[in-house]
Amino acid sequence: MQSAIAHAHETHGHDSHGDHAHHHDVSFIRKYVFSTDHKVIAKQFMLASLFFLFVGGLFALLIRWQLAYPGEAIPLIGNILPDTWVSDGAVTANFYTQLLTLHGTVMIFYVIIPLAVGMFGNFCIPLMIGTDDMALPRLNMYSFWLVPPAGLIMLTGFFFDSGTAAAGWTGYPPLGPSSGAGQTTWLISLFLIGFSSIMGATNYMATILNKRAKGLQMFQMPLTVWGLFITAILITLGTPVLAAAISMQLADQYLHTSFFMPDNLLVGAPDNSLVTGAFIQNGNQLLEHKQLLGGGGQPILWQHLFWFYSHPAVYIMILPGMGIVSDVLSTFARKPLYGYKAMIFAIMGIAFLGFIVWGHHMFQSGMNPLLGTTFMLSTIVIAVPSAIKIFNWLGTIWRGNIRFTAANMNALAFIATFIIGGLSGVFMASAPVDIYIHDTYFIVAHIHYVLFGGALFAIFSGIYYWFPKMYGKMLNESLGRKHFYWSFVFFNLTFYPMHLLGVGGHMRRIYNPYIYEFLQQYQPMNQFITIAAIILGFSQFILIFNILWSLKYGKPAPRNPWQANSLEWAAPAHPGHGNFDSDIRVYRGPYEFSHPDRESDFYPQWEEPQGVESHSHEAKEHSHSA
Amino acid sequence: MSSGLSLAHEPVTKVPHGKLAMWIFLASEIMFFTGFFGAFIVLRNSNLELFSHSAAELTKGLALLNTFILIGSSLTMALSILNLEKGNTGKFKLFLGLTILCGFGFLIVKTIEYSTKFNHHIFPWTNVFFSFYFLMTGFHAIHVIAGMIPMTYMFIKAFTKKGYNHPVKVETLGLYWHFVDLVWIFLFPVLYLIFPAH
Amino acid sequence: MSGHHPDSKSMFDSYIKVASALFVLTVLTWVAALDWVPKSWGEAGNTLHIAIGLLIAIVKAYMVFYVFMHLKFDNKFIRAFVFVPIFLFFVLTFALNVLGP
Amino acid sequence: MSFDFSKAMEWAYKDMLTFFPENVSTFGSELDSLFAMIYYASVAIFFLTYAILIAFIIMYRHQEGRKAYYYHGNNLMEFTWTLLPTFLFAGIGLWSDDAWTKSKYAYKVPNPDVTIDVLGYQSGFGWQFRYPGPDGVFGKKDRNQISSANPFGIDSSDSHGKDDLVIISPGGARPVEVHLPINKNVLVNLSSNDVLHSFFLPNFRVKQDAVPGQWIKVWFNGTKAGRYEIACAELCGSGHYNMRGLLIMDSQQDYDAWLDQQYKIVKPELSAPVSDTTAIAAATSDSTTTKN
Repeated sequence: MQSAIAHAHETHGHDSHGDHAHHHDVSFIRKYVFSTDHKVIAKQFMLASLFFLFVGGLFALLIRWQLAYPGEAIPLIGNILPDTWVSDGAVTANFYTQLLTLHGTVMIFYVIIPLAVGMFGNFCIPLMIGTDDMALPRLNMYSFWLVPPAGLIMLTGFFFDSGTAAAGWTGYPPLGPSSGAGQTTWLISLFLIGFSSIMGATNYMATILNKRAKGLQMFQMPLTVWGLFITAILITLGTPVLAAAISMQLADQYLHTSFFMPDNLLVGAPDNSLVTGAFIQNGNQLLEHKQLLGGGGQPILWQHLFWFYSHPAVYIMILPGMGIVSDVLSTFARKPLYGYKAMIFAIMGIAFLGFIVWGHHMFQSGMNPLLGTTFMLSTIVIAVPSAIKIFNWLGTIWRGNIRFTAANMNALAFIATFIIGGLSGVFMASAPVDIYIHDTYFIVAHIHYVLFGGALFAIFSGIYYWFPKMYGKMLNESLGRKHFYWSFVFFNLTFYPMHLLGVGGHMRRIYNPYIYEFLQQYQPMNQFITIAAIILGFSQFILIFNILWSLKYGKPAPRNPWQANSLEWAAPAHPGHGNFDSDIRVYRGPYEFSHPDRESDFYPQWEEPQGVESHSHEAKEHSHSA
Repeated sequence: MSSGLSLAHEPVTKVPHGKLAMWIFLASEIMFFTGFFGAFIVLRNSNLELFSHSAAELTKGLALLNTFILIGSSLTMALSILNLEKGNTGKFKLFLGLTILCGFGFLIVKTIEYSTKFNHHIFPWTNVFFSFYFLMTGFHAIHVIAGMIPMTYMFIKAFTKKGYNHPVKVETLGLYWHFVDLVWIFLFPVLYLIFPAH
Repeated sequence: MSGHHPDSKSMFDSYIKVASALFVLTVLTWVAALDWVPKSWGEAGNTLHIAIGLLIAIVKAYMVFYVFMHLKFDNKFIRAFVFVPIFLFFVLTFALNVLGP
Repeated sequence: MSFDFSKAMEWAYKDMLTFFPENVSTFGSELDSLFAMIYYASVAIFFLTYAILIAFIIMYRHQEGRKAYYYHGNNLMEFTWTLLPTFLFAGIGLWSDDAWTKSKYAYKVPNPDVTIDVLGYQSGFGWQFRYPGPDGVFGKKDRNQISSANPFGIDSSDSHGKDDLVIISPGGARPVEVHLPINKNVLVNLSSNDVLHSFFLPNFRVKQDAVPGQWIKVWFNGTKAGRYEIACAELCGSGHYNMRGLLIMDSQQDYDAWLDQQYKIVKPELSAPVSDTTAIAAATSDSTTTKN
């Protein structure tokens, strides 16, 4: 697997220019499919991820339908789905666990990470640091082209007789390794997408460190770039641990090893003849021939390794969003970002702490309670940098001159939802409170407030903000606002009540909650959530329609439609290969809005200072002392 | 550059892109093996007896031989870079060839080691220790192979008319190769040696 | 092009020196792992074996990093790519080893 | 499909804290008040930040000719809003640590009044309980003797194990029913032989994963007689939703009477615990047909 890296070296340094020389007569395939242009790759990431967003959203709606109307046929599609998935048009218990597994996996690994990191990382980094392309363009291309096969492998599981992975997106052993071929495809797929992430992240870091435009200091980079830079560090250091854990689980499945299996486990023989669903029918007979495993392993070991990656992964998903929101807010409030350096240190703090708090996912897992105390304290500390960020965003719009574009509305929605998501996180950080709400819908509400309300609104904001630079066309603002209003309202109606369900004790990943007497009263509430979720799902078509409509009929975008300061707006309206049509030199930080000495309310990074040199110098000093 | 712009200037850090990316990738590789070593330590502590007498069954002599081979290959790799930087292509080819040879030697010894294990009915599923042994040495061997592929490419290229004159690329590959050696430096005592032979 | 390498003669010398040291240390690891600790030491003898084995490995790793991989000559910030993962290694193994109840 | 809008909207009029199921354990009230404390603090912070956010959005909305205030921030403010949350969260942390020690450190309950073993199991999806029997002592456990006939791995050579009372699911959709006395410290040794489960007693604020290969101690002290549900909170396969059990909290007398009665019923089988493997097979095959 290193050969990809090794080959990519060929593209570095001096001969990377070779590509540019003949970019006029490249074939269609080289230009749009196997392109090394970071902007094309960003669009490819966007396209792939929007497809997976659709798929993952569909899974979510099927799950919701089952929770609202258990046993009732799914409307429209219920009767055309194959028998392995549904019975009498209603989702089976086995298919339900597959759906919840794949919903989580697809949304995290194939939607949020590729959108936040793959798409914005690729599009924004070279443009915002004022360079022509990534440090290693060909490596960048490989990193995208691992995604489609990985995604296909992930989805093929559905067509196996035994179904796809059904051990939750966390794939906890022994359930994971003891299930069938679906788990294998799941593991392989994660391994590939993880490798793609590492290749991408390596490239981002090399690009940011090495290819900044003349005069651009690290502490003059926009927050988006900072967010992506720290994210790349998290990916490089976290993902390989997951890769190691995945290899071990694969070995447990196919080499019959027992890294995660204790002695005398009465669980399915690792020859894949057994899937969890088939257990019941074979009953006792199976129990007997199951004692095949070598033993000596520990199930909790997987959880440690998994969360050692997956907790930082939460920040992998949210940090780029935080960066995007900072830029969008500052631009549309026409005001410098409040506390630029404090924001960067907060991101660094979150990233560092992110590596030492993973145990808070495991308070009830049976690890040493003493370790629980340690992890609780470190987790609670992580709330501080998050609070700093919120206050700084509020400080940014304070005394601003706020323009309510669709991009800015989504950015404001990000703050609004992140406040709720952050506050609900404090409940779980407190280990004793977590005893009760762990594995309930409270957690589901929290993760969706952070990842849908947080990451996805930030991504929407970024799409509205950078679409003009991506395609050279403006998105339709009024459709954008409609999309925002529908999404925001129904997002809250979908996920806020889940907190209440959680407090009511409603477990997550439950096929039919109404088996339990104490949950029967919550069926009307589940129905309400489902209807809100369906509307939320369908609201996203406004975005899709807007993109398609604007590509054809949208107004041509000017070079700098938002009158923003950062370097990407110095590029032509629809930049080609090589990005810029003039040399870029950077004179100041990215947030010089409403400078008192200037007529216009923005002062681009690339604009040469005129008149008194000392003024801009002073401004720069000022921004640094913050 | 087509348009005469100077956007692609000297690397800011003065470290070439590929080499910088390789270091970042190696950081990531350290974390990959961290996962294995961490798991190894945990399961070792809960299965001390088992690990102790299982380790006694490994062939230490072959591992020692392999350690020498890898250290030697690291040296030849370093020397080949040094010679290419000096423009000494003949010696460059000699040392690169030796490095490849060492890689093959390592793999052959590894194969002998594995087949002895199989003959003694020791497989990855025999017990947790051997699971670790096969998985960790297996991944290490995959890394060796992955390093040898571009190395062979460079070696063959060096014999063409144009020759191969990219010292930075060889240096970058060298970083990787030394890292593979480094992993072995830890695998050797951890798997083979530090269990006293009771 | 990468940092301030000393001239190739002294590089050659240090390569040879390091490689010889690595060979010697490997033999030393081997010798240290022999059963020379009196049985009566019990657990302490075990720990001693592990400590010596790992210590030698760390010294070897240091030499490979600093000389073969040029950390000694290259831009200092590259050291972060080594030290940060090593720090995380300790975090992970520390936490993992207080696993069970 | 039916949808009663007014019923579905009931949540909107209710305070979050009213959703808790009734608490019937000693430490439960402390966990609940900790939740309430964080909740009130969160609500306060929520209203504060939202008030500021909305006020700023309205006050500083775009107006022609207005220029925003050129200001890069202020270190004193940064310092303040770093420190304030730190104190708040440190307070929560300290209080939490106390409650955590009390509820989770089972070894701090050295002399439990009742000790039982609990196993989650996947073939049929349910719970297995083991009481020490009339001699009040559990038989030794031996992992090597675990089999489907002897899920607890009771050591056949230990005489204490002969009278151990094992209660398994009665089969069909009926949940397993066990009794425990009120106002007694109950210690549960929790494990599993197949996959992870999580022993969840909503009314007792107890939740603990059952991990194969590990016996984890959980404790609680029920304060009110009644019939409470046992749930599984960790995905354990497609029948995960179906792991319902019933825990009946009795007075000591009723509990003793029940124990006696159970012992009489199960006694013929006690010499070889759960030797009737067909019972398990029947139980497991029945439970596939679940009521909705």
